[in-house]
Amino acid sequence: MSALLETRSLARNFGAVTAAADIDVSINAGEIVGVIGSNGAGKTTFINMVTGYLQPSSGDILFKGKSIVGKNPRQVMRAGICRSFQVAQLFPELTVLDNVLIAYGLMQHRVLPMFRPLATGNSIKQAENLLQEYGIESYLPEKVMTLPQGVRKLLDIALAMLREPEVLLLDEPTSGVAIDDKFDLMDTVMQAVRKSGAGVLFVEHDMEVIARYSTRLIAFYDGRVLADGPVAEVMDNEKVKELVTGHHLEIDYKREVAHA
Amino acid sequence: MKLVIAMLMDGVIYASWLFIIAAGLTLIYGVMRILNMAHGSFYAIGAYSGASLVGFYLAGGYPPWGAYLMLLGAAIVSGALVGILIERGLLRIMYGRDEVVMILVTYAILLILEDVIKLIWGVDAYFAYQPYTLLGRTKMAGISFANYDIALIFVAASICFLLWWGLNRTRQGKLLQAVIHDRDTAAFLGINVTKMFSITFVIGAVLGALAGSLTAPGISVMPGIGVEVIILAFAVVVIGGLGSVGGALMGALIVGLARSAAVHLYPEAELFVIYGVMGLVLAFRPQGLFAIATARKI
Amino acid sequence: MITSFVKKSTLAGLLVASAVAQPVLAADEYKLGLVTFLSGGAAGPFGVPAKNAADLVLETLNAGGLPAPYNMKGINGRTIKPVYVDEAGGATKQASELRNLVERQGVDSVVGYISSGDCLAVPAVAEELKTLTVLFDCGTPRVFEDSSYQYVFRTGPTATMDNVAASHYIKEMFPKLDSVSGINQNYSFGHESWADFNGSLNKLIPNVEVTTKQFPKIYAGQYGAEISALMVNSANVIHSSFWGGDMEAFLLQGSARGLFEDQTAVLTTGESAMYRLEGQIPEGTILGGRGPFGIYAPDNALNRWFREAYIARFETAPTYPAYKMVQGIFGLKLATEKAAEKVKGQPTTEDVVSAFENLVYEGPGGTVSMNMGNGHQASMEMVYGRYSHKSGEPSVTDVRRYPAACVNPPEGMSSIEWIEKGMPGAKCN
Amino acid sequence: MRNSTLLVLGAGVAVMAAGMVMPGWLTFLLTLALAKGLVVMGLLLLMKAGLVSFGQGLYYCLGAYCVGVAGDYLETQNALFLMLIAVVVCVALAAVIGLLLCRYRDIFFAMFSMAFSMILYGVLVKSSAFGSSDGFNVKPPLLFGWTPTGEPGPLMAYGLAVTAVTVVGIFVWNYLRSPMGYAGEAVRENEIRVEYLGSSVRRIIYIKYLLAAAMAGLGGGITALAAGHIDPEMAYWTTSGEFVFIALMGGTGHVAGPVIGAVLFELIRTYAFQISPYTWQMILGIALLAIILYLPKGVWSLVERFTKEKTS
Repeated sequence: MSALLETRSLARNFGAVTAAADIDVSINAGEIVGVIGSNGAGKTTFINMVTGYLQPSSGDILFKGKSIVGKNPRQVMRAGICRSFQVAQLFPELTVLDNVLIAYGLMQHRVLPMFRPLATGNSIKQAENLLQEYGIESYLPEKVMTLPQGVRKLLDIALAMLREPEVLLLDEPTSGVAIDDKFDLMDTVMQAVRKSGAGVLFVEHDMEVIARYSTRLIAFYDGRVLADGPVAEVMDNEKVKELVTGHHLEIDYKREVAHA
Repeated sequence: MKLVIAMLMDGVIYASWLFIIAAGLTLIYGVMRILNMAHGSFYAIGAYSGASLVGFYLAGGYPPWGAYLMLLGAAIVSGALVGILIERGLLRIMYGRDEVVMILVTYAILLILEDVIKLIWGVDAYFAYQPYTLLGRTKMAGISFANYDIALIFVAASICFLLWWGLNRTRQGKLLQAVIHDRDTAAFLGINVTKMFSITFVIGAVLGALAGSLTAPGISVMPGIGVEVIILAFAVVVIGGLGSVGGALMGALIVGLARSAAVHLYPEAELFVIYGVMGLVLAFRPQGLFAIATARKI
Repeated sequence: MITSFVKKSTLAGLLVASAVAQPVLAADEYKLGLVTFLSGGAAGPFGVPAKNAADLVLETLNAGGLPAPYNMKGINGRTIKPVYVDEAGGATKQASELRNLVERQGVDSVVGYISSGDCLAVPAVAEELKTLTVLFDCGTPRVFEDSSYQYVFRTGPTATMDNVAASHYIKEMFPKLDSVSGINQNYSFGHESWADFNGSLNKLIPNVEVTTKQFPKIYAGQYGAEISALMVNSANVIHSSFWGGDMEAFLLQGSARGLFEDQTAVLTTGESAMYRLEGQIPEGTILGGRGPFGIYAPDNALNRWFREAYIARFETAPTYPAYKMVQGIFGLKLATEKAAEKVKGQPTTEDVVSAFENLVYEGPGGTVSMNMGNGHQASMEMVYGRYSHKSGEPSVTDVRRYPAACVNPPEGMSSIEWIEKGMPGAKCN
Repeated sequence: MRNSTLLVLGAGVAVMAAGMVMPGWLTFLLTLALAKGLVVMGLLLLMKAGLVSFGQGLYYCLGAYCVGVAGDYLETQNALFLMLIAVVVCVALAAVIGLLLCRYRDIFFAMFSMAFSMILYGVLVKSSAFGSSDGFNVKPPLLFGWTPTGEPGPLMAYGLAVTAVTVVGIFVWNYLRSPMGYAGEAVRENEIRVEYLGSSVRRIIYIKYLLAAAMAGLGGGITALAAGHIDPEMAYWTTSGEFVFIALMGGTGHVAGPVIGAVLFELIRTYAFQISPYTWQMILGIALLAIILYLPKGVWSLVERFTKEKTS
């Protein structure tokens, strides 16, 4: 069976700098793949390439067996691959409600209507339901710029999930989130994801989070895939220990896996 | 040959003039992110104070070479005075507003200063042509050029060098570069950004006034001269890349040479050439030639 | 929503109410709207000299201190109260301001307009409001060639004669003329001036080569490249209709580079710089004054009075815009008083209009004949001379006077057509 | 929403009726102000998307010249027909220029749009057939040969302006509430998010640019018919700057902002002209500074403040 999303020898250079090289990764439906790697290892570059924000220098990206190289983010989105961002990409001067309404509005119409109002009884109800699902309905009238990081991240992911993607790429979902809130956030997200059955790839620095939620782990180093496999196996990989996680940072991941 | 020399000389002289005007504008934009329309007024104030001071001076029967010092002095005093007044009195309470709002603020200042100039100097023309004619002229390939204009090339080069040296070889300049690069981080690192703003604005205003006072000897100084140069200066800095002194130099050279080529080869195009060049540059380099990079992380 | 509208309309209502309130008029006052440039580049050379002249003449008129036939107090015995408006802002703005003058300020008539664009735009409004409007300075012949008006008069001659007379003058001064070049501002006045000059010169002296024609932007101030182009493409005569600061800057920059040492400039408005730049104008430069004004004005009682009074008050000699302003006010005064005499009382605007048509009168610049444009457009003689500073005082030599019939098209023919046909019917002596 | 539309219509009729009793100068001033208001409404759409055009004079002038030239060549004074031509031509030009401009943002968008309007200015100044910088006269408007007073006069143009502002106002009011309208704010706030929601930022900007051009062309057309004279000054950068000035003065928070801003601007300017012919620029400058300082969201925010106090 071919994978849902698959990259073949994907590479990207910025001038003389190689940001990614020879990346072969695949994601299947229902899988939750964690991605680790130090800063500059090529994780975000990878997500940017898959979603069409950056064009790869060489290599191929197959989604359901078809190449999606050369498509722009809009087309990739519509095909069924959505993403969240390391820094939540929202409309900061607008309220949470407006953010969601706009998201629905832009998503539902290819040609945006000019005469029909965006905010109707139905669309507001729809927005409220979405926010309820992510447990942030109390922030509805607030301006996004006043929200705590965690809520922004959740809203960002919620917007990514609007289109019910088949593949979801999460770029450091817990970065900037208070330590006490990270599991709550991840639980909420994973609940929504499992309901949809999407394949998930998530970049994360926090090993606890990785260990608790991922079903497979990929380690990036210097723009290449260092290791790819079951979580425990990758964590035990000597090279990963040396170059990515670092010996001194060893944690009791086995306990975390058990817990999950 | 005659034509080529004339074209080059005219282009470079015009470029020098443009650069002196544009340097202050681009410096202020780089540091403060204010596209200062009142720069035209600084130019006009410099021209008026230069012309009237030279008039006073020569009427007193002092040695004529001193008139050049008068031009310089008038520019520094009037530019610094107006610069401090406007920065302290008005801009300081406006910092942090949207860039477009700041353009309108400086437009309002321009409107006010235009009438203030009229109240101080009236509407009659002022002349200070003695410094212009005093230096004589030089013949190149059969065409005479005013030595004053040739001297302007060296003045522009000196200003360019001084700005480069000031920004790259002095402590204050390096701090200023830090502000240009990233205002927030610079403030976080303990650089007194407000003080930097004041210094920059005054330097910019003095440069604007200097452009005016150096131009005064060759023209008839009268109402409205400031408004005419703003758009020219804008075009130059946009072509060069907003906020870049090197860019302003390149922009001035491109506009100067293009304009002189048009005048000599196809005079009908004179009015379009500046906008044509601007359009062409922007079409291929949307941020101008030397844009200050602003990376966006997602 | 509803309350917002109530508030909004109350606010608007207040604004309207305060705007509608009109000042009370004194019965024996003649309110005269005066429109000239008070800001921008045309204020110094044109607007303010014209305003100064108006101030001087109106005060003297109100005191009854002028020689005959202008010795009646004010206009027809009514004290003149001037209302000044800045001409800046463009033609649409001026059309709007003319309405304000008439309907809000209640002026009896208007004298004004320097810019040709304004002179083309305001007549329609003047006609609609049935208000006597005297254009005093603008030059384009199109005003009465494109349309005809009842309430609009122009007491200043058109710019056509400046350039046709310049051709005549050059023909006389340069018997061996074989090339000309031109530098004119890139706007209507500049284009028309060059076209009239070049067109008429071609008819007078066939096969004159045009070495270069430059059209720099108006108010550009820097003419280095243009001067080089004029040097590279050297000609016997350089024609320029530059005015004000542009003309002065061109003179300064050109002289400093020796442009005028082997080429002679014809400056159609050069007279206005004679005193300001006396040391800087090259000997022999051909200067025009847009009519018999300034140094070219005839030696009559009105001119002597005007010159002396103007110099005494403003410490500088009056230039042509000042003369033309006086001429406009005089025409209006005379027509009004002539009409009053005819109807034996206060004349209506229509009475004044019919008295103004085809009026011939004397001003400080000599005879003004309203004999073009169905009696609404003045014609005058045109004068050229060459600058000389040999006596230590700025003066002109080789003065030639061209009668109005020599340098203006006959009634009913447009300037362009007239020049194209080789200036038929011109009566030069 | 239906109610408010009716209310706007009612206000339009009331303003139109007021034209019958107003002095002529005020009618004329309001006509020009409303025409400018139309241009600024278009600018408002762009400004909501974070784009400030310093070149709306391009379409303002083009619309006016379309009306003038078409009126002359086709020998018609039919206002509706001429205004339609103005709008169509402006949209057609915007369709070409917009393709290029929608790639630019911030000051570059402003300067590039200004460059285009200055090129039109240059072309017109060079065109002696159109009267060069002096421009030419335009015949007063008729409506299929009919005018309200029986003879052509300012009232007809006033009626056109009020109608146009009412219709366009209702459109813009609804537009700003539609997904397309909100998309503008979304673009201003975060283009990346808009793209990742599946919408094309360029297409959104492009459509707004076309709409703004149409409104500017309409405003220019009405100005030509009302003033009876057009010249290239309408494309000069100062005219475009004036529109931005009016937009900030009125406020971009509501569709009424541009109209109020334009009327206020014209009133301030004409009274400054009258009270102080020497220093009217200073008065204008001080008024602008005062508004930026004390009413950063424009004069409309005063109305909002009023109504909020009332309702709370």
